[in-house]
Amino acid sequence: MNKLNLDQEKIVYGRQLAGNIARGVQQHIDAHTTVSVERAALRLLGVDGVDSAGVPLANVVIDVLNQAGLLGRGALYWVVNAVLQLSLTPQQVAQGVADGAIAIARLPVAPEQEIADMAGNLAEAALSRIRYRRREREQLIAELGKGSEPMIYVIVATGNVYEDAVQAQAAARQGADIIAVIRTTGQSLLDYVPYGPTTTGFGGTYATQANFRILREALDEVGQEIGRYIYLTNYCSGLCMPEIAAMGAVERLDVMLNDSMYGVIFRDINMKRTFVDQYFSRLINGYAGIIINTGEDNYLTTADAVESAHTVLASELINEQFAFLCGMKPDQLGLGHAFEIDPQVPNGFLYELAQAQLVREVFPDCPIKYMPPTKYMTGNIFRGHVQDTLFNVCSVMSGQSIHLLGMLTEAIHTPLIQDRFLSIQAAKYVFNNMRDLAGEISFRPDGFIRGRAVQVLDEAVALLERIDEVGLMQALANGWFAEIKRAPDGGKGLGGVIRREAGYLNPFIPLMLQGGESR
Amino acid sequence: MNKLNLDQEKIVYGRQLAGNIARGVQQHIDAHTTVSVERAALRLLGVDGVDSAGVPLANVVIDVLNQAGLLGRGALYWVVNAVLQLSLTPQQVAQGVADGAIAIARLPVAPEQEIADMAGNLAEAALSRIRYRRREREQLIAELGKGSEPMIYVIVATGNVYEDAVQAQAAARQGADIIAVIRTTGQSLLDYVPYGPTTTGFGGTYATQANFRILREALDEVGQEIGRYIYLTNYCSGLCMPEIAAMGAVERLDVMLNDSMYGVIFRDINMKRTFVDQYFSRLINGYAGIIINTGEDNYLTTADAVESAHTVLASELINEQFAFLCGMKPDQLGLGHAFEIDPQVPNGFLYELAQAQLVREVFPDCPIKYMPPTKYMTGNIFRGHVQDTLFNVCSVMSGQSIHLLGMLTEAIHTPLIQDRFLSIQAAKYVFNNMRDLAGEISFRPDGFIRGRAVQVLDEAVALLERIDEVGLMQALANGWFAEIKRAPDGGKGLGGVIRREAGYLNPFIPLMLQGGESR
Amino acid sequence: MNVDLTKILPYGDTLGDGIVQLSFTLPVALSGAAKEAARQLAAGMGLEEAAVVHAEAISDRFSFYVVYAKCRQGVDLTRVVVSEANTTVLAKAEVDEFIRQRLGRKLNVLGACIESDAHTVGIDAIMNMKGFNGHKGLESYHEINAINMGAQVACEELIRKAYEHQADAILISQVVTQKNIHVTNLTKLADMLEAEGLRDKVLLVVGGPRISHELAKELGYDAGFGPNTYAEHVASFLVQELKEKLAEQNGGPLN
Amino acid sequence: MNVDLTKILPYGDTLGDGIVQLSFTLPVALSGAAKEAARQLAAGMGLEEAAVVHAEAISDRFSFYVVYAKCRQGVDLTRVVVSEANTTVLAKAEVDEFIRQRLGRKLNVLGACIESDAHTVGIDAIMNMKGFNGHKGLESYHEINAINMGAQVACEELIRKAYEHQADAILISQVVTQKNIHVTNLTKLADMLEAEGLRDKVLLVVGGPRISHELAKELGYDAGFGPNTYAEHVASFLVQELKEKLAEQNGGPLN
Ligand code: B12
Ligand code: B12
Ligand SMILES: Cc1ncc(COP(=O)(O)O)c(C=O)c1O
Ligand SMILES: Cc1ncc(COP(=O)(O)O)c(C=O)c1O
Repeated sequence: MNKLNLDQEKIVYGRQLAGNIARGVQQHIDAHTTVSVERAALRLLGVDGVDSAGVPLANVVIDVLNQAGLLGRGALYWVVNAVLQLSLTPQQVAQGVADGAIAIARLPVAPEQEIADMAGNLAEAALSRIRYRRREREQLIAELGKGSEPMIYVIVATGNVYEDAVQAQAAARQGADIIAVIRTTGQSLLDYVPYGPTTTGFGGTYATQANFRILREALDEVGQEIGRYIYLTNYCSGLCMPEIAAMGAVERLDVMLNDSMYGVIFRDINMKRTFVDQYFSRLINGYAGIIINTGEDNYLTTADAVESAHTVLASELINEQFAFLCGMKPDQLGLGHAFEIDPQVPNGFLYELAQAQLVREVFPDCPIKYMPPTKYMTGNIFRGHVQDTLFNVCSVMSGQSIHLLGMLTEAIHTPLIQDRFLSIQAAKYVFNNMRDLAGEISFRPDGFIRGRAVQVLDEAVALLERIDEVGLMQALANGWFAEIKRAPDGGKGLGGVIRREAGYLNPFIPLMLQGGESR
Repeated sequence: MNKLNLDQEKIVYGRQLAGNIARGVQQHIDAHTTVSVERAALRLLGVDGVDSAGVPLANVVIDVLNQAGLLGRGALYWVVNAVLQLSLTPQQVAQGVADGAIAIARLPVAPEQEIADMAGNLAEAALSRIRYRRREREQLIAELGKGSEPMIYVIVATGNVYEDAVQAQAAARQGADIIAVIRTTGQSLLDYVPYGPTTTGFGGTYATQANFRILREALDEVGQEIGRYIYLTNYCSGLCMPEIAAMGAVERLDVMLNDSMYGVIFRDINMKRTFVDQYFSRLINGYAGIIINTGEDNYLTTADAVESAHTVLASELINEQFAFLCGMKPDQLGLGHAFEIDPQVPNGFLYELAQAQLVREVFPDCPIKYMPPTKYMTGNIFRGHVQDTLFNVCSVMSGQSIHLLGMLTEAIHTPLIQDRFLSIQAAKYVFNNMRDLAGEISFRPDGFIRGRAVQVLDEAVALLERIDEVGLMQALANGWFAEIKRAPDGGKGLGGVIRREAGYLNPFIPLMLQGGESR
Repeated sequence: MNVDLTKILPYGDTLGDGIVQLSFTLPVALSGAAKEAARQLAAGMGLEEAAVVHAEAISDRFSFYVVYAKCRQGVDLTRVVVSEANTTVLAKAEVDEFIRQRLGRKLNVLGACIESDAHTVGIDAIMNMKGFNGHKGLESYHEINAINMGAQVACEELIRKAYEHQADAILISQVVTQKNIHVTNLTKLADMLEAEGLRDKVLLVVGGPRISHELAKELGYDAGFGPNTYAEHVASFLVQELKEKLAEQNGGPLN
Repeated sequence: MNVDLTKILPYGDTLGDGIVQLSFTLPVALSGAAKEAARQLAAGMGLEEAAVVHAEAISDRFSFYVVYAKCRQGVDLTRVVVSEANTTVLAKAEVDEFIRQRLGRKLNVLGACIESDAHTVGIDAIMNMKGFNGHKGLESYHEINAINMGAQVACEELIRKAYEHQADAILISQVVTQKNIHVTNLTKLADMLEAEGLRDKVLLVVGGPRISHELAKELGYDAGFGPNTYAEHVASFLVQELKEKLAEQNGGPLN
């Protein structure tokens, strides 16, 4: 695995800088909560369903508390108090609030310790459910096995959960190892999570708990049939990151798109909001044994892949540190990486290979999320299939582990069943045909590939130095990632950020920091 | 170029064996002529056209001489005698023979030396025409340049020479460097060369002198337009190899499919015939500065590419020695090589790469004819395009020079214009994208690739030892190449082999052995 | 090769052969009957000599086909009418000159990806300084005041901004087209502008990889631009339309 | 997913969407009009919402198109009749047993690639000992006398051999199909056998990658076999036909 002979001290130094940067933001995180974090905590306690107007009960309760200015103590403080006062379940409390039967803010308040104890018990019970699902995954994998690396990751995106299930099963039968159910355009900006099975998405299907369940069942079924555990992926980003993490943990998703900054940069979500949300969502993902996928690949859709390669590496190091602060382990970090160099660039493949090898060596224990060409794909599906083939070649040559399949129709539509079929077939052919190529070749010590890798590492560390100086929020304001500028107080969702008060109650945080591994 | 660290002495030893083997056959060659050799000699003297029944005049004359049992002295002896006796040109003599006006066998015979002198003069004049075309090619290349390596070689095969010309020009404009006009099925077994422009081939177009000229003009025209000399290829094999060589030399073809054994193995042409024919045809091709393509790639359509890899190398070494005996230079030898491993074979690419690198190192000065997958192509054109892509990758990774493009529709039809377009586009993308990859990588000294190359070399040398023992004709009879057995006296065309008599006259042979380079 | 322009047919390797390639999936298991059904589907398209050259199981419920066939019904190219926004592409200087001369003030151009669409690369390519493929964007035009609102802009917000900046032109980008979401979004905006009485006061232009001028017109837009559009195309269209508008206002052609 | 078998439509990502992919070349330069012509060509096939998703110049005289469109005319799968040579595939032992029992002598089977065709891999796969993909060839059948004449066998020569060996069955391979050369060759052979009065005395079978049973029947052959045929398919067909023949000769079914 050590082909580039990188300066290990430089890597250590880069990590230190990234650690400083993340800890700088962590102060803000530790001082705040958000409506979505609080809704997620309720969901973890089992609050589910919608009111008569279709508003999720979690939203109803949090809106009531927020309007009353009570969220600074944490929603659990109030809800658990109601549980104690009324001898109801959290779900019954939420229902009561929605019905107008319970005036949650005006109930008598139990002694602090009593509330905390009860909250702790409820949280522990909730977490034991998540640990159960985690062990279930581990057992199924032990029993059935899973795909061999590079694991083949495909998307389904029909917009209809039932059609998605059909396609997901077909894909697994063809050889896919990981199925991502793409989310409808626009959901990330909704400040609530839609409810129930859905059939009307655009470019993807709504992420709802019912949809997660339907797809989990479909994949468990096909996994048994073909004797391979199939991973299920969804999107844990946008204004509801923490809630989606909660839903995913309970429904045994295996992979979540979950970045510390993607929503800020690509969805214009307020950064103060996202930083707090990403923390709680990653605590959950980490605890549930879910692999997260970060979003650096997206930077290269707006910035140039050759010029901005170092921004990807710098961001990966920051994302890693944020994840470590949530107790995540390296093997849960699918860091975003992409094959986005203009196909006209002479020796473009050498640049790609250098970058792919570089991330493998800087993050030897992380399953890089290795992303295909998208930006330079065109309506010429035949040429596109060739671009995807070189991507497949680069993956196997650099020993990647999570391999998102490119689709020949990338520039046209979300994948048709035959697009996915052809792409899986192509990838399997390449992987089998070149299986041990990586072990056969080495790179010229004074060659282009090594030189390029060293250059990108140097530039990334230099960028981290600059970010460390100004702080991450200012770096985002400067447009240092993806060439997109975001103001610290701009974007959507800032209203949902609440300063924690003394006595803020959220037992999930300390409990989850202990880790969800089998004890 | 030296990545495999091969045992150079073993290679030298293999060449010695191949030399012995070729010289063994050369005794037979030097003792015989064939109807086609004699017709070719006439054609070189300018005999052209057909009689009223459409039979080529060269055939008419040779048939007359052969029926009279006179060919043992060489056709030129009789025709030049007629030239002297009647003060006619060779063409006029032939015409007279066809008309019945000249009884060539019954003319008075001039003194031997006089005939030989006149024949020598006529031959020298004919060869000066060929040298002129050769210099013309050299000048055009000096002026316009030619494609960079790997040179992109595509076929046109509409069956209609005018349509071929349109497609050939379109291909050159897209980036093809070499255009091969595939020959109609069945022509190789005709014991005459059809005449005039033709529009009715099946799976290819008749090789005729007029067709050669039409295509040469079309390619010269487009070459001027795009500023790149475009090579023209045709098929110099079958029962009329020598004649086609003569036609190609005069019409300035640049590349000829021209193997010492292909006709024997794949067309069931008698081996005694083919060995003599290939000699004279290669003398011409060598003299005209034409690159020949040998046919070892075909072996892997009937035999298995993994098991029989060494037969390809052994045959290449033999083909090389036969070519040297005709005065050809290494840079004229496009030795046949193919990417024909079953795509299901794990690490198939490593086998292919080992073989591709092996031939580059055993024949460092030869422009290997690097052939795409054909046998394992299917009607799945998308998968086929991927197979071709790995082939393109292997080519650029092993530094090939003449690169026959694979077509995604290989298993379906001769190429449509869009097939060729897509394939050229794909190859150019891969070559540009991976341009300097070969220089960046080296192979593990104790790895699979090197081990496989050494094994193939060892097996090839062992096979050459066995062939050296039994002789090449017996080896063919044993089915040691392509798993096809051919008896020394079986197959088509044996009747056209004639033992040379004392005084056999063919001034072309000694003259051409002097070489056609600019003096 | 003499091509009959009144009856253009696909070309495989011989003029007039009509060869086309098709591929599709059938929602049934692979079988002899399914393969024959695939052939009949192609035949049902009026294609002749349809040959199913490949048939493969995708799963036990789907099968994939590759077909080659011959199309006999040509198209009369001499009668094809292409609907394109405008023909003369002006140089940047000409555009600026025109605005300076005739309008006497900067042209206010507002751009956005509306509603759920967050694909800004296209509108950025048209509007931002940097432009695309070496073609500078509208921001680089001296006489254009280009305001790019970016991604996922609600129609309401866009209209507010249009009032605020007295927009002369509104440029919309729509990239996501699944289930015709772009049609829904574009119709919504057109209706809202109409309702606000703004529609006649602005030039309304839409672009995106699946947008054609024809579609734009159908949806009530002044122009539509597809792939490979650059700022100069849009700018040229805007000033040429403006010219006509000004001419109408003055009751006759201006120059 | 409830598929209506009486109206099977192509499936893209939603049941009934009818999506098909097409590609073809037009023998004209790329232009807006040519692109529109490409769309109209697809529309002329009865396809709806035809979108030309890619248009590219091949040269100044040719242009290439990729189209996606929706097919609305389905096929009634329940009414599709497949023409296939025979259905029951017998084991080698059964075949041998039958010949031994009913014929009482070896079955003489002659095979060849006729006329200009030199592609022997297919006929070898059927006839030679080694077979194909692990399926042994006819040579390996104890009760079959398999004579493989190889490549480019003239019809005259084949007929001579048929007399010589008293062939019960003749197997022909035809791989090259350009300009329908296979039809020409196959017709020639059938006519010659007819003229010789041999046609009724032999079972005449043809195979190749583009051969269907339907085409074979049309050309007067007893059966046709396409891709993925193995020796057992042919052998089974031969003995089953033989059974019927013998039955006819004896005026009734034999067992
Ligand atoms: C980059 C990209 C993204 C980036 C966008 C980043 C950004 N800030 O723009 C990210 C990663 C965020 C993204 C996300 C998604 N994407 Co996206 N994305 C792409 C991608 C790879 C390239 C698009 C692009 O930038 N093209 C380059 C620009 C320059 O081209 P263009 O937009 O066509 O613009 C040109 C012309 O069309 C025209 N033009 C465009 N707009 C305008 C406007 C005017 C006024 C004028 C005059 C001209 C004009 O001029 C431009 C220059 O010539 C395409 C696939 C592809 N290769 O096309 C998918 C693609 C567009 N995305 C797709 C989808 C589905 C999504 C998601 C919905 C997926 C999901 N559920 O998560 C999300 C959600 C986004 C959302 N809410 O809209 C689909 C759309 C399918 C469809 N036909 O409906 C595509 C085709 C991929 C696919 N095959 O699935 N995406
Ligand atoms: C190998 C090969 C060759 C070899 C043949 C060696 C040999 N001894 O057979 C060589 C290199 C010599 C060759 C030459 C040519 N070839 Co070639 N060749 C091929 C290739 C790559 C593979 C064919 C093959 O072996 N398939 C494997 C066998 C097992 O499959 P099969 O034949 O389909 O057989 C199966 C079934 O069809 C069936 N079957 C076949 N025959 C029979 C008979 C009976 C009785 C039964 C029951 C079943 C049966 O059972 C078999 C097993 O399942 C194909 C492309 C491809 N990938 O298909 C081109 C191809 C067939 N060749 C082609 C051409 C044009 C030629 C040439 C004419 C080119 C030229 N002008 O030089 C020459 C001339 C040959 C000639 N005179 O016929 C074209 C035909 C185009 C067309 N549709 O008309 C093809 C498709 C390539 C292309 N795209 O251009 N070729
Ligand atoms: C980290 C991450 N989150 C989310 C998404 C999806 O976008 P959305 O938030 O609109 O669902 C992406 C893009 O593919 C991503 O990379
Ligand atoms: C050396 C050689 N000669 C000739 C041919 C073509 O065959 P034919 O002799 O039938 O033209 C080939 C096959 O492609 C070949 O490799």
